[in-house]
Amino acid sequence: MAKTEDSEKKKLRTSSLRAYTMIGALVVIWLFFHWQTGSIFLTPRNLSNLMLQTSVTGIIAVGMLMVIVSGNIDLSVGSLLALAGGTAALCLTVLGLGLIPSVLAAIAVGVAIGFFQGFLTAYASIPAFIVTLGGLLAWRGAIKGISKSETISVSDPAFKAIGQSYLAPMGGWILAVAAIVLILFLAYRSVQNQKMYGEGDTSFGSEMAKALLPIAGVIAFIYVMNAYAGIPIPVLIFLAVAFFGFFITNNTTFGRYIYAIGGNAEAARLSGINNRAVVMKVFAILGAFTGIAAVIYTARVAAASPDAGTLLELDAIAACVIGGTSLMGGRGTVFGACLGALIMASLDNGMSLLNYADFTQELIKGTILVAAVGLDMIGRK
Amino acid sequence: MAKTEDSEKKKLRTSSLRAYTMIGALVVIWLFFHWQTGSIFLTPRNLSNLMLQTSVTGIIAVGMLMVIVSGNIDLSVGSLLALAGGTAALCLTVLGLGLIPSVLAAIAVGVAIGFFQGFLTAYASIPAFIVTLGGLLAWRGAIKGISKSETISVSDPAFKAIGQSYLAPMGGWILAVAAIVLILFLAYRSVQNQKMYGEGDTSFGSEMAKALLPIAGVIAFIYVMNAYAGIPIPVLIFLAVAFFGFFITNNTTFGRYIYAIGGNAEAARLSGINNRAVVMKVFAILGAFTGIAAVIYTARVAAASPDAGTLLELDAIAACVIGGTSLMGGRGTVFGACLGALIMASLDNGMSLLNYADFTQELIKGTILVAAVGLDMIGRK
Amino acid sequence: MTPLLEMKDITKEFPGVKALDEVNLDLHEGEFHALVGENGAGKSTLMKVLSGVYPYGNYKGDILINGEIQKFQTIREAENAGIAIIFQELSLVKELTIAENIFLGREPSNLGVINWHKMYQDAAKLLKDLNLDINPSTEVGDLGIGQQQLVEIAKALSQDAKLLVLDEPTAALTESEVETLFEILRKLKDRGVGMIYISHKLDEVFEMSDRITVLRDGQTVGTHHAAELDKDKVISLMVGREVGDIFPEVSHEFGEVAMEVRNLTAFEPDHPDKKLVDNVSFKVRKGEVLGIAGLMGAGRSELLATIFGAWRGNHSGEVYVEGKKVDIRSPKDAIDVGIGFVTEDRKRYGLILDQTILDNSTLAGLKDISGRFLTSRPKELSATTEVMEKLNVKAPSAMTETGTLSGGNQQKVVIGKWLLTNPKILFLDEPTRGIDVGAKQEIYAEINLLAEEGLAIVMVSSELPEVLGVSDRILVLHEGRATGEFSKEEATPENVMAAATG
Amino acid sequence: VQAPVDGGDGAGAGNSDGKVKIGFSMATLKEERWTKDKEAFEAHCKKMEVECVVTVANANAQKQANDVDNLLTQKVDVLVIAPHDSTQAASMVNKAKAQGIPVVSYDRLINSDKIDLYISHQVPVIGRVMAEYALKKVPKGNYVLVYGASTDNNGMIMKKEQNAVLKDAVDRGDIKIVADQHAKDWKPDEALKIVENALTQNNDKIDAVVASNDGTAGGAISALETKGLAGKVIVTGQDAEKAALQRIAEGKQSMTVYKPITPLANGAVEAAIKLAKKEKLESEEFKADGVEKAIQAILLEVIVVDKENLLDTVIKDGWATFEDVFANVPEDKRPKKP
Ligand SMILES: Nc1ncnc2c1ncn2[C@@H]1O[C@H](COP(=O)(O)OP(=O)(O)OP(=O)(O)O)[C@@H](O)[C@H]1O
Ligand SMILES: Nc1ncnc2c1ncn2[C@@H]1O[C@H](COP(=O)(O)OP(=O)(O)OP(=O)(O)O)[C@@H](O)[C@H]1O
Ligand SMILES: [Mg+2]
Ligand SMILES: [Mg+2]
Repeated sequence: MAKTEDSEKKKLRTSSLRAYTMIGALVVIWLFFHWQTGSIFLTPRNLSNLMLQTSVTGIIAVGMLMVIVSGNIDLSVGSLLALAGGTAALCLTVLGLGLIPSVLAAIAVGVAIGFFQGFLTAYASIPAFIVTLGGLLAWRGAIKGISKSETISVSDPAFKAIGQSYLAPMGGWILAVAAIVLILFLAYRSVQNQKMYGEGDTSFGSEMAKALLPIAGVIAFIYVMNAYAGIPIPVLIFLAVAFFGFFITNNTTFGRYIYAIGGNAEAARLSGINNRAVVMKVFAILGAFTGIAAVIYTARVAAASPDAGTLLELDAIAACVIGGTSLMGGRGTVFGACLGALIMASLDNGMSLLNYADFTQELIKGTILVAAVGLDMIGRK
Repeated sequence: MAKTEDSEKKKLRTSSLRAYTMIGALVVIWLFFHWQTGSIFLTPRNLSNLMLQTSVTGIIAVGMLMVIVSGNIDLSVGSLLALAGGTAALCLTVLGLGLIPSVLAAIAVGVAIGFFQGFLTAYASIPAFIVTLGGLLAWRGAIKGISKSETISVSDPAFKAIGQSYLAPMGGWILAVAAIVLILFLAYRSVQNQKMYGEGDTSFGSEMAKALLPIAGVIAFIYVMNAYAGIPIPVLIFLAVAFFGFFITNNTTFGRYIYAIGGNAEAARLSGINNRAVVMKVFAILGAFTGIAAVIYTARVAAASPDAGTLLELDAIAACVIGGTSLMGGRGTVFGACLGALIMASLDNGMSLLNYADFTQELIKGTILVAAVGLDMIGRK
Repeated sequence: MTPLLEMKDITKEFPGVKALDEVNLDLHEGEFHALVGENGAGKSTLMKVLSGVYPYGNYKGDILINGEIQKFQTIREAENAGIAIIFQELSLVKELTIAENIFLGREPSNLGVINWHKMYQDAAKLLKDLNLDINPSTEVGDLGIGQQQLVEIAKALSQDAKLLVLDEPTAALTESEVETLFEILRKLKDRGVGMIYISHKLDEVFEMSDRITVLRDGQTVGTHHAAELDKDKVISLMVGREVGDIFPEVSHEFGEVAMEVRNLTAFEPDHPDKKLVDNVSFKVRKGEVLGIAGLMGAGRSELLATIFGAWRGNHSGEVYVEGKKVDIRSPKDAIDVGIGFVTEDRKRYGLILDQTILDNSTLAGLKDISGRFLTSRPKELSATTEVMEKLNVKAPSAMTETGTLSGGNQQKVVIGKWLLTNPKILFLDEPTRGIDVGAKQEIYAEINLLAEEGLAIVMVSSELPEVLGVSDRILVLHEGRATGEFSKEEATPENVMAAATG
Repeated sequence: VQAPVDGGDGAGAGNSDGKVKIGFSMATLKEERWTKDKEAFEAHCKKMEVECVVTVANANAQKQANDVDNLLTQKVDVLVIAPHDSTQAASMVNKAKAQGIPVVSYDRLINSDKIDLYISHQVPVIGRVMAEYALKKVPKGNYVLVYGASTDNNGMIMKKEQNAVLKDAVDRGDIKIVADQHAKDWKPDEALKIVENALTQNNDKIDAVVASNDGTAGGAISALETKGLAGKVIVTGQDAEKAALQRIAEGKQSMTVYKPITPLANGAVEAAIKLAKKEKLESEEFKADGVEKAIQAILLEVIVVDKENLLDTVIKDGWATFEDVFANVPEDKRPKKP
């Protein structure tokens, strides 16, 4: 099966092309800022900040990716974030509930609204754009009404820790070991599988060699994070969400159905897929992620303000598109979406370090956004 | 050809179905507000205001419709409006140019940026979403930079008149006569054409009878507007833009190409259509309309502020979608887009008259948006 | 013995159309049952009723499997009852790989986690059975239409169904592929699988069938043992009248050279060094029908697309129209010099499915029909009705959406679109794919008529009898190179096939 | 043609029922204080037995113009405008005046000499006191300025004033402005990122953060907290939001600018009634930049609130309760409840 192996690689190559260009763009952006900021940008401390500043958008981008791949869109995430964050804060302060119930309440709000919007989209056939545009207005109105437009400050230290604390370096290394074991196990299982299904010519060694790059990545990441203060908890949550999203989209039947529905809804239906149920669940997943992001957001600023998260939907969608997601549905990767979120956060962080005037920041961000995707299009030709 | 005639009517019927549901929704909304506001809503004065409040979004919605039908989207209109409005104000105040050059400058900015964004979308194949998301950031940054984030006030009375004055009642009636003559002429030509191309069984009388409804509409409209102060100039411009858009989409080869490209870009290309040129021009048209809307916007408030038009893109897109435009491209009418804009403005106007709290307004607007389209979907099943 | 399947008095209406009117059909284990009829007779609709696309309650009548009444609400339920179907309209997800498409909805998985290795392995086996030498991890969007059809077949075969429905599975296949398919079907038959087979290729029908059911205008004309029938009888049952020789016997008067192509070479867009068309030259005269034969992937479509200015990859070569060198950079240029191009995949490249016949028909020639800037509904309508009558398009009116037409009628709309550009040279790429005999005959007659009117016609076809029957001259391509040119007299199935296989 | 002047029934003392009808066009309810404005305004209208109609424009000048049109349609007798955009609001004033309706500019100055009254805590003063407070506490050191939204005129006014106050010290080299950026839409998380990045940039050597309101101050303090710097760095604010007062009690935030809302709202209502009835006002002349002629104004004091005077200001006024303000301070560390 050498041939299969070969063109599997080729397939990997073309589909990863965009990811490579984007990694290239990221490296260029990073080096440029490092040079311009007088070697501050690439210090562990700033990288830690950068990851922290990526996490909220990143978490939502992962969920948004699935929604977009399924051929839909969600404009309500910003407002939903405010509502879910407000819910958590109210549970903690006014209702006096504990940490866990409050966090769960925020996620429950996200899931419930996700299901609701998904239901309207999938079963009532109202275009997602309209449903979630309505949501953008309504959930913002709801949180303003509930909170009387007041910012609710949160003082519970355990809750604030979700946004503001770090995993002790030791914990980081334990995680690293766990991740490496997982990578090796997957590589081993892949070899086993190939043996079992008769593709025996992949040697154990070559498969292990392929695992080296991710292992090096894990070690470098933990090393850098620990060089400052350990992995920030929001980043840890972001990584968990990204891993979950990656697993769902790549290794589950549910994930395949998302792509199939986005690619050709009729064909998916004719293959016996229950399109509506899948779409509804995808919205619910995004809702859950938004709830998680809301908790982090609220914990980070130690307050839930009713205007939290405005324009977040555009950031999340942009992250997906920069990462190669097609707005027509059917195409896109979690890795790309995360990369897109990181690129956007890098621009914000770098320009803020350089203390650029805000109009310059907007001009540059707009230009780079277009240029990055533009270069990528040229590269693909 | 009685048969063709028949099913032409049928086809017309199904395609107008959405328009009818939406007109129904509009009537319900109007009656409800009239009842709730203690008979203020349907007074000539408020209807005049309502039309005035529809005009800016309406003008942009007409251009947005074409962009969406061609399978694209434009998120930058809000920022572009601020930039074009700022340009006009600067031309008037700082550069001391006259009225006409300033207005033309605003439109020129719109057209130039429209061409530019259209070029990037069509020729560099960068998704319109990204190009115009970049624009959303960049043009806002540009006007902030140019104006140093300050609001530029305009005192030129002629310029302000564009946004604030009314056509004398006599002018309204002259227009009405012109419109009626046009309608009758079209009806006459339609009969002539049908005779010439061998479909002789449509009588002159029946064709004229069909013209009665629009004629009645024209008279009622002018009557109501004149009962207050005459047609507001912005409304006049909006009507002209809508008519232009209607004509383009229905009666020109260019319009047909827009629908063809949105319906099946590959088939359109193979039919000899220069997709790229058409798409670029469509963006330029939207740019021109945005320039016009910017002039009106600036003239109405007699000042250009750098935060003018935020979220306008969502309003314009929502107007199109409420009016039955498919975001996948290929489907939508100018009439529907205008109706959508009117529905949204009616909600804002009515709830503002009712003195609803802002969060209630958002909740209700969101709900009605979804409900209106939802009912329509059920109606179509 | 109870039959495997009985469909009793099936009636199905669409708004304004009674697609099926008390149709009956039965099928036994191990039987190969052909379903034939004109375009729009209701064959596909009947099979959609069977497979749960139109759920129970949406049609009248009963479906019995092994004597038990079935009430399918979803496609999945029909699948569970052992029914697998290959839809006429390709229903694959272009963004997914071959393997993903084959197993879509039925992935080998454990608690929702996919076993990729097993999936690709099984897919590779299925493709091997079909003699298809492509990697299962290729994206379906990268495949030609023929290969896509084979994937669709693999998808149905993978279900191990006891009842297999094949709705025009061979429309885009070459003869050797059809042979492979039939080998497999014979094996299935031996295993007791019942098959319903829809095709417009009557030779195939007779090669395989035990019984044949003929539909006309939504009604069952009759079910007969294949042995009781012959081709002419089937045709007259389908069409309701006697149909003579389907290929017109005319010899054309040739005029001067309408188009000459010299040294045309075209490269694949993604692999700038791979030649899809390799140094091809030919001439076609006014009033002449030039057939282009070859196997799938021979580069015939690319040849036409390149001349027409529609090829995205690199290319070189010269094109002369009426003796003058022309520089064609886009389809628009091609249309301007008088070339029309009836493309092969009508859904992808030919039609805007949610627009009307009128909108589609006038699209390419819009500026000639109605004027440079303004459109004129009446002019367009008269042009469209004229061409609809000429090609005998069966549709309620010119305002019918093309998406609701039967395949054959859709094809005619595409041809009509190009006739309305008043071309001097007309390219036809697989012009009769999926079209019934009656309509085929009409299209052949039309080709003939156009040639007599002085058009130069270049026709690509994978159906050998068609190329031999219609062409005045035949050019054969093999892997992008011209490997033979035969006049009508010289051409035999044997020497054309020999040239096509290199 | 201009809009008709059908002011006859609008101006003067009241509608058919003789009750004065006040229209109050607000720009936003986004910050907590504006909710208080609205409540106080409505409460006082009720007390004075006048009708009032309040609209909120969601920080959108176009919507505010529409709101004013709609208020005029409802035939209010007097218009109170808290403008989103001071310059754009001038056209609203023109429109109202053309119909004979008097206009009060509420809290934020409308750049028009046609207004009948300007009642306000002055925005420029607010900007100034923040910077002065910081300068007093930290005469030498590294400053971070977190401005409000660059699209918000008031944010821009405060920015100008803050820089004017700090200019000398900057020129002398006593203080160094290490970062000055706008928090987009006044969002706390934007402020958080700005301060995070500034800390990184300067290796935690930051002595003062001049934040233009309490929301952004909160964001800034979150950033300081993770570095254990909350309380060590001077942080200013504005609005005396509950959360900010709590932070002041805890010692994390240094000050906030308290603008007593009740006098403002009450004063506006009473002045509006007088204007509607064409009675004389007690006000002073005021000349502002950007307005040609002097206008009538009632200017209210703003109060700097810090840990020292919490009890004597906000709590004494009943703006916030003792329990709320000291909620996060352990019982034994609280001052005595008055
Ligand atoms: N979704 C639909 N809506 C309306 N009419 C339809 C629809 N699907 C099919 N029809 C009509 O039903 C009739 C039968 O169509 P069907 O597709 O079953 O024909 P067919 O026998 O398969 O033809 P072909 O050989 O061209 O595939 C046709 O008149 C067709 O126009
Ligand atoms: N869009 C595409 N992307 C990549 N490869 C393609 C594409 N279209 C066609 N090909 C490849 O180009 C080659 C020739 O195409 P094609 O099959 O259309 O040739 P053909 O001679 O016209 O055959 P036929 O018309 O019978 O299918 C094939 O190998 C096919 O897989
Ligand atoms: Mg069929
Ligand atoms: Mg081909």
